[in-house]
Amino acid sequence: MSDNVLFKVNNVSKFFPGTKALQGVSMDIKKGEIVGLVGENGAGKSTLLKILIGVQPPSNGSMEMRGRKYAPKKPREGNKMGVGMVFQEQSLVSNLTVGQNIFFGEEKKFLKGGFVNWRAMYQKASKVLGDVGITNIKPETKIKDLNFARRQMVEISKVLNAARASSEENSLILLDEPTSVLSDAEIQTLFTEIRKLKNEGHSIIFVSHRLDEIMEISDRVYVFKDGYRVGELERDDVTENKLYELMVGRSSTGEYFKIADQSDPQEDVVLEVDNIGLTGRFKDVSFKLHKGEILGFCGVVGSGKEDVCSILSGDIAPSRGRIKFEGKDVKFSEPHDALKKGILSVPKERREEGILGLLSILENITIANLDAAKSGLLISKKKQQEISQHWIDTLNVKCTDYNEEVSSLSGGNAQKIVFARMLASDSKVLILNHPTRGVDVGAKEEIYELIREMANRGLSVILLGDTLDESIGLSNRIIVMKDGVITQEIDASKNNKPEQLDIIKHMM
Amino acid sequence: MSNATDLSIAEEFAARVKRENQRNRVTQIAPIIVLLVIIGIFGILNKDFISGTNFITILAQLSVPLIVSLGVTFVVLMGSIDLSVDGVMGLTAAVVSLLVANTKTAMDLGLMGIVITVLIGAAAGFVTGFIQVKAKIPSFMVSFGMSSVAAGIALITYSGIPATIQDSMFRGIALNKFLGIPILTWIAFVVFIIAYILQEYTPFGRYVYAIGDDESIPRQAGINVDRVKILAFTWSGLCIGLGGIIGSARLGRGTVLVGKGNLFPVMTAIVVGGTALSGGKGGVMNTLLGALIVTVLQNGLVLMGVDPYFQAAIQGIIIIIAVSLSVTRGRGTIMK
Amino acid sequence: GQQETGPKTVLAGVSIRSLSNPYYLSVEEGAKMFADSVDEDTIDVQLLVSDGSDEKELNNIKAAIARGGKDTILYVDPNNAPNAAAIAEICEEAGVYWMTVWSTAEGLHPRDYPHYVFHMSPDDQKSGHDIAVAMFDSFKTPGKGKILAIQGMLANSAAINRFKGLQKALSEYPGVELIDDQAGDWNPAKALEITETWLSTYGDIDGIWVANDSMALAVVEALRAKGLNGKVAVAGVDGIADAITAIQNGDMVATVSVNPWLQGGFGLALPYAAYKGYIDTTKMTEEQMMFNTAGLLVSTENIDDYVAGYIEGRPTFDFEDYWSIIYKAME
Amino acid sequence: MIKAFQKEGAIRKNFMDYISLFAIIILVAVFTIINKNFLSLFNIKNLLTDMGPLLVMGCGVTMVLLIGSIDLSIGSIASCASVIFAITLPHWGAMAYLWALAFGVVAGLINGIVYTRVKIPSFIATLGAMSVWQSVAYVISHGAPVQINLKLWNFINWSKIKFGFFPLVLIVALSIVAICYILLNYSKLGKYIYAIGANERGARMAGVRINFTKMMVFTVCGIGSAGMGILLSAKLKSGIPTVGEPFTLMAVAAVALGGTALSGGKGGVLGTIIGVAVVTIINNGMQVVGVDTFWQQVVFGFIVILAVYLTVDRSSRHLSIK
Ligand SMILES: Nc1ncnc2c1ncn2[C@@H]1O[C@H](COP(=O)(O)OP(=O)(O)OP(=O)(O)O)[C@@H](O)[C@H]1O
Ligand SMILES: Nc1ncnc2c1ncn2[C@@H]1O[C@H](COP(=O)(O)OP(=O)(O)OP(=O)(O)O)[C@@H](O)[C@H]1O
Ligand SMILES: [Mg+2]
Ligand SMILES: [Mg+2]
Repeated sequence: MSDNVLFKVNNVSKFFPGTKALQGVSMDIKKGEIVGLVGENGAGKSTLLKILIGVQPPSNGSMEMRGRKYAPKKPREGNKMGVGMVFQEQSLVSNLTVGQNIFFGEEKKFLKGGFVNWRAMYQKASKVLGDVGITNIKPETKIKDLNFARRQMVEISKVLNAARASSEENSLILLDEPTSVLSDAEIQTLFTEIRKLKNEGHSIIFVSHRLDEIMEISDRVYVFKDGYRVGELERDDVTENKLYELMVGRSSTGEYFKIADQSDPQEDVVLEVDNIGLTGRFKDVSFKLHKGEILGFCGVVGSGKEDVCSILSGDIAPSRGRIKFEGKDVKFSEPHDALKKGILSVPKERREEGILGLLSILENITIANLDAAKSGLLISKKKQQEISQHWIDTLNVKCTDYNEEVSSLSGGNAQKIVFARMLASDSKVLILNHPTRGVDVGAKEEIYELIREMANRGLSVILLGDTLDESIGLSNRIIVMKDGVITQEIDASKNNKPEQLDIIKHMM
Repeated sequence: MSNATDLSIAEEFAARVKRENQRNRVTQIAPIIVLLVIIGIFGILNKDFISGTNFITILAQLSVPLIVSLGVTFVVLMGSIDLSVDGVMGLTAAVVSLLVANTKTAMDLGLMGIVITVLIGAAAGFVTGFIQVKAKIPSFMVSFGMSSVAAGIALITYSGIPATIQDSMFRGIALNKFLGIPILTWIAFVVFIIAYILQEYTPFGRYVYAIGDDESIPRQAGINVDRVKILAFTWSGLCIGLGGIIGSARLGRGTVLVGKGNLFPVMTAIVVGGTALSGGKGGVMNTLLGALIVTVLQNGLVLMGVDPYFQAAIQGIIIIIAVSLSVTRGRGTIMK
Repeated sequence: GQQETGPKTVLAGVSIRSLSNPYYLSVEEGAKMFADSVDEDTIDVQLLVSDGSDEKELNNIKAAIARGGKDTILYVDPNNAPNAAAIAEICEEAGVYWMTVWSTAEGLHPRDYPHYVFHMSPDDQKSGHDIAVAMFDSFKTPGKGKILAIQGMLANSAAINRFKGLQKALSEYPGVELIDDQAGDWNPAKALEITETWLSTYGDIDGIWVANDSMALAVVEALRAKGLNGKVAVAGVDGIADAITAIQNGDMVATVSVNPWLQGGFGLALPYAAYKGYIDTTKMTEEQMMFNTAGLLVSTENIDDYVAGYIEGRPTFDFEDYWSIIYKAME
Repeated sequence: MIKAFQKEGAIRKNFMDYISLFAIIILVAVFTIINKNFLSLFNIKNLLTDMGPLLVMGCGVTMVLLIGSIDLSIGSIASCASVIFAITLPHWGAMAYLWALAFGVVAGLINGIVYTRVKIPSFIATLGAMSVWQSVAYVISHGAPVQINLKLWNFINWSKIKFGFFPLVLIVALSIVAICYILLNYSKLGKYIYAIGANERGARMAGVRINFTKMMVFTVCGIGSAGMGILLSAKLKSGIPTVGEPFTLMAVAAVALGGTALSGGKGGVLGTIIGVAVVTIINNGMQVVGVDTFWQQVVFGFIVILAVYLTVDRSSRHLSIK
């Protein structure tokens, strides 16, 4: 049996000032096995993987790789011993090319007479990309010219290549939420690759908040909660409900999207969009958003829904068309103008656009509505604290207190902070761009409940769902876009929920 | 929806991409355009500006700022800054004058003296980089301190009365020509080629760009970021040192004043060429153009006898115009 | 005056602009010559360098007074003339005897401040004028030719006055034409570049007037690169050693030696005398309080005498006889 | 003041503040041991007075650094303001203060406009402005220092008033620090400043007024620089077209010494008091203990590096040190 074990984690703990991120975790990874890792935001998944690859050492405990002691001091050492990792946050150098990124840190292999032979490197890179089924990305392209999904594919092929190259023997590949920015088609490609690796005898640890993915791909699932390993399920035992119960500590209420609570929108039109367009991105987009309505936008990457979002949030100006807010024409030159009217968004890219990482939770939550924290002319720290505490409690944010820097929160908890900011802003129209990306199921449920509650209170929501399910479950109405134009408007009222296929056929 | 609309969005997209590419191309060549426009204007206003003699003069004047800014470029590419230019140039100018044949000391090390002094420059850069990395102090502050320390040491080495250089080989760097071009210009070209190779054909060059883009990524990838940083500062110090040496060869005296007032022209050359201070963008090619712009501008203003009161203002405005043409401002670009 | 209570350590602050011009080191040398000549007290010479900043000069002086207390005397070369007014206030308040060289604030007079002992100045305008004249006379056709000029730092008193001297000389010599002038900021490297550029366009100039010797030497180097040294006349001010050598070699034609040793030595001798109570500053005559010191024009004519007296040997002074310098200066 | 420090602890760790103060204590102790006169009443007065101008300039610079930008025109704005003050004083009397400050507003605003509208890095926008204002200072002063006539000294004599050993100049400077402190910590503008410094893109998406805030920040910095020019004029009794030049890098260095991150988002004006104090103490102390002039620059450089080692804020692991 022990012959079959590739990697062992013995009683590993990790303590940060004020946080016990991991407590006495042990696991075995067998050769040629895909292990799923699930847990709430901040449960310690990323922390564990970072210890495995060597970004940080464990506070206690030990690890073994192929029966030998394994204690990498840096990721390079981990790589050499046959461990590779795709990080949760992007880790490609955006001003270098795809090829240079794939062999980043490995340039020595291409040295010829002291100089790097770029041509050889790009040829090799082409092959590496081809191996993973990527043929439409040129290795000479700079990363910054690729969209996020493509970057992710490059990243994955890079790690797969590194792991394969490291040794003839079986290696271990760590994937921290690799699918959160991928489209369904890309996810399927990825899964095919993962299975191929498995068949070659490599092992994979796979982290995701999408339980269906976990169930689809994993041979075994470890469940984490508050730094403890609270469960281990074999493939055949895994059900969504079991996972949920272990992760959250209570059983799912079943009614995931709270459809029962969905109310019908009111008559009043809050936002009226008349024939707006953005040159080269989309055109002829018109719709009305009613008070209390949740309006979903669906479409594949490049369909233009993101750009509609950017225009409504004031980030870019439309090249044509008009926007009316509460009956009056409005023009936004920056998101601040939109916020003044009462429109605010939860942006898609958390690290780049969402959090103010250097600042405390308190500042992050109150920044969009400082007037609410004023007492007289000045901003009152006390009020800021009250507001923050309220949202920390409401959204169940895992943190030491409101003075903690947001950059030290786990991915999902940081997302909750962005959400809290939006909720605290007293806006009338909320633009939710992938609001639950990287958020664990428990928190998702809370967020769904909040969205419902807000809609019922008369707020209007524009939703770009993280999944199609989410869009269907939450929206009153769905607009489908394809190649820059609206292809269909679909009713999604309480008793009239469309099937996924009904939407997909207008997307493709 | 009709096929026509689909097509037109696609067409629009293509047109847009084309326009953006055009604009990008313009920003990329903006420094060249600016340079040509400046040359054109000076050429029209003063017939002596475009002449063989002045061409040689500009090449000679270009050398020191070019060499120094080629060094500092690597530091800027990492998003750091090197303010030690004035001090370290002063130091090497003073030291080299005492090591080659001179009126103050009995030394006569010739070429060896130059090599030692170049190493002193590199050592100063090394120390700056080392302290920045190990003590985790912003390079702005370390190099600010280093400039002061180096200038102080320079004064101490010659105790205030500068040496006059008597080594004719050393003076030859400034006084002699090879193929009609001053030797110091050849040196600058060699440094340029080395810098270009460093940037384009070595892992070091890639790491410098990566650090400028986002330091945490190469760190995570297991690159020894600290070592790369120290190396970049060492290279910077080496070039600054060489600049000081050539400055003193030109002047024939080893005074700390050789370094004075070089920092801002050097930084201007780097930035006007299109290298971003935030790091990760630009490079030695840009710096070559930037150094040319700065040198030509300075040369032309003096040549035309522009009132010294106004020279600064004219330079300032041209710098702003030049950079405003060469800066890329994509959606969501952040200007610091 | 001060009561004598046995030997003390007296702090002699010498406030100057920079260490990068050797002229100032000769001033310090003169100050030390004076310090060595005093037996009653120990005199501790401290250089205060302003690096061209009026504010730093003021702060340095205050710090020096904090160090030496009432036992401080000061030699002040004001970074800019008006700064003397601010220094006057501070020294008066602190009860510290001081003096100024080169420039003093307009309307400021030693008579109005008991502790402001005196002001002496080589006449900058005269220096600028004299080297110009010496240069003009050295031309192939004396008094006829084209010249260029490199000024000091813009806005700096000495630079302004020396340039005024040049303009005066030009008005006396209508045959000489000033083609262009630029600011060299007292920086030799800058002077070098300016000259190089000039040489691309002005082929047939006869002379370059330069506001100080450090820059003049750089101008010589720029000429040397074109083989023009010795052919184009160069003149500067300060009389630093290398400039003297350049005159000997024929690379330069003139400089003005302002006798920095005398400045530094006597500059301190009088404030010290006042501090000791040997003189009563309120009873000094107008000439004793404010006078010009004669600069010594060094040119090819008198270079050998100068070398013998000032370079190979150092001048000697009798610092006890402080009045003599004044009357010598009046000559 | 200590209390105020603790309040800022939300942003900076308390511990760090004490470490910064520690740097001052070490410096003072060393200088005093070498020469007890360092702590004489006279010299304490010197230290406190000398801090004033740099502190006023430092306040504006702090804000600029907090948004992650830089202003290199501060020195020449100060020079220009100093000349404007000295030139207008004879004609306008006390109004001269307003003219000089108004110039600061205009100069700062222009920086802000060029920076945000032309969309070029602040380093360049202000580098250009530095040259332009330097020229303007030369031109309006006709290239010579403008002395303030003795008869007009009554307009500037307030700068010599002291309450005991506490100079009025410093009180003015500290009031400005206090205003900036309130602005930074208890106003929208201040919150926006920190947000922009922490993550400009994120701040924009959160509805922070980016361009307006930047413009205000540069305007404040312009006012502070002009204020410094005026204080220098009052101190030196003249308007000097080069007076601000040495302060360009010095002010940035002093603010950074005070723990404000050059990359923005971290720090504050209270730290700037410490930074300015450190710089002032080093410069003054070296003279008071009589460090050999040839060694002064060396010693200065060393102490600056040492002091910044003690004061720099490394509390955030996400603050990359560039
Ligand atoms: N360097 C650090 N310093 C302090 N606390 C940290 C650090 N890294 C992680 N933490 C904390 O450790 C806990 C576990 O974080 P981790 O990133 O492992 O969560 P996760 O399971 O990956 O969550 P998510 O699904 O949201 O990504 C969190 O409370 C986080 O705030
Ligand atoms: N034709 C195109 N070629 C390249 N990039 C494009 C194209 N169209 C859009 N993009 C870029 O791709 C990114 C995503 O586009 P879009 O707004 O359609 O995403 P999306 O459909 O919301 O993606 P997701 O499925 O992740 O939600 C944007 O940054 C956009 O600028
Ligand atoms: Mg995670
Ligand atoms: Mg008197």
